[in-house]
Amino acid sequence: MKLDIVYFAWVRERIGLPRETVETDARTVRELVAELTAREDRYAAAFVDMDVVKVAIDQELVDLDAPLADVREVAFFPPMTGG
Amino acid sequence: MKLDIVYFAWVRERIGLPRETVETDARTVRELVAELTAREDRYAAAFVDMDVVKVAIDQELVDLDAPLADVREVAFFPPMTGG
Amino acid sequence: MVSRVQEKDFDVGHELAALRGDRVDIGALVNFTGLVRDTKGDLLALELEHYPGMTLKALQKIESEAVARWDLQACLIIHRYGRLEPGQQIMMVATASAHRKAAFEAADFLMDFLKSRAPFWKKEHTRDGSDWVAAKNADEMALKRW
Amino acid sequence: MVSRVQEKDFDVGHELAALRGDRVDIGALVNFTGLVRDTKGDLLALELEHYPGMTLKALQKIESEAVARWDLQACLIIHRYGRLEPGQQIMMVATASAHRKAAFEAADFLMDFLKSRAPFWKKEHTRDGSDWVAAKNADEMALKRW
Repeated sequence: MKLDIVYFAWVRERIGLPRETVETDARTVRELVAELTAREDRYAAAFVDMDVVKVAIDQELVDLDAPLADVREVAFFPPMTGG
Repeated sequence: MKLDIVYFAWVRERIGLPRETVETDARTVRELVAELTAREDRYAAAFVDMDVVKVAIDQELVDLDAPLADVREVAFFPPMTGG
Repeated sequence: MVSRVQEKDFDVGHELAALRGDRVDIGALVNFTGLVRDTKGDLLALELEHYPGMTLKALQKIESEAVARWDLQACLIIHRYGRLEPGQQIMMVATASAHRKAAFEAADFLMDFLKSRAPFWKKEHTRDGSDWVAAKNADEMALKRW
Repeated sequence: MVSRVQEKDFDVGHELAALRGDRVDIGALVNFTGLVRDTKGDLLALELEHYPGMTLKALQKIESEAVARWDLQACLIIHRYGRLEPGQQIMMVATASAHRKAAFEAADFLMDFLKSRAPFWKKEHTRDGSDWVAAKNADEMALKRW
């Protein structure tokens, strides 16, 4: 399936782009992270410690085991620092 | 001695004036209240429940046993309701 | 010490801007504004009486206490007196600190002490008559938090 | 729901006046303004990035939660993004209630959730370089208060 992925803050900087569309068979966020990490070093650098990377699916925060079926957009970013 | 007394809110309304100078030998606020209460009904009406009347001496909150020596101004008023 | 008592209205935005000035050491600015509320739809006006000789002294004492307890860059109390109509501003406090927690706590503290220790009294004029607002026991109790 | 995200500055006084309108059922108005603070005297600018598709959704969720938990007459969040210099305004929240306690608590709650649940990230540009502001563990812990 095709999936839009967006990146923010230092996750975006490590991966080197703000947005991309990937072709993947990953069933969960965790599988997607593993797939990208295996693909290129810049993903491995961004995802080296998933304890400090947050994930949103279709603009809602989820955990790594969230399923990707029927998902349009996945976002990866550091803990928020607004306010 | 001569003492300036000021009254506020319903204490002022019951006594019927905002400020007066009295000649008194009272040594404490408590004695002053007793003296005024004995003098006229309007004081008795204002001081009927001293649990709900606050006292300030020279603009500082005090209790009924505060001494009146060297005092310039005594104030009587209800609990504050600002803010 | 910039606190003041006045009959005329105040402009919150203007006061906050003056408090900030061009300082760059303030991270958090908290403001509380108290307004005349018409609870039952029968309020004509609120009349605020104060004890002129004591009011500023009391406000400055409350301010000093807040400044001693929290790391504040600035702190301000403005309280009005006179006749106020529903919806109008009664008073404001503002606290500025490097950190959010200090600014929030100090503003809350200022309000608690202002309510029970500053010499202001409110009288309500309603369609059915006039009466002094009674002090709430909860307001006196609130002081024990600090 | 009147919360918004914007690059341009906002006028706190104007926002509070708009929130109040001519209502007479508001007794307490609390405002928090967050400012760019130059801690060490070396800050050139703060850069605020956000996730446009998610930001408003997140703010509205936080607002709904506050409105469900406290008796609020009105509530507002404004958050800026882009490049901000020391002393400039980053964001504000405002809460209006009949009572002081609700207004204070709801504003504090909004800030706690905004800090850890709204998709904003701060990057500091200093004379010595640039780095992302790290999230504080205390901010995440603060959510457990509610």
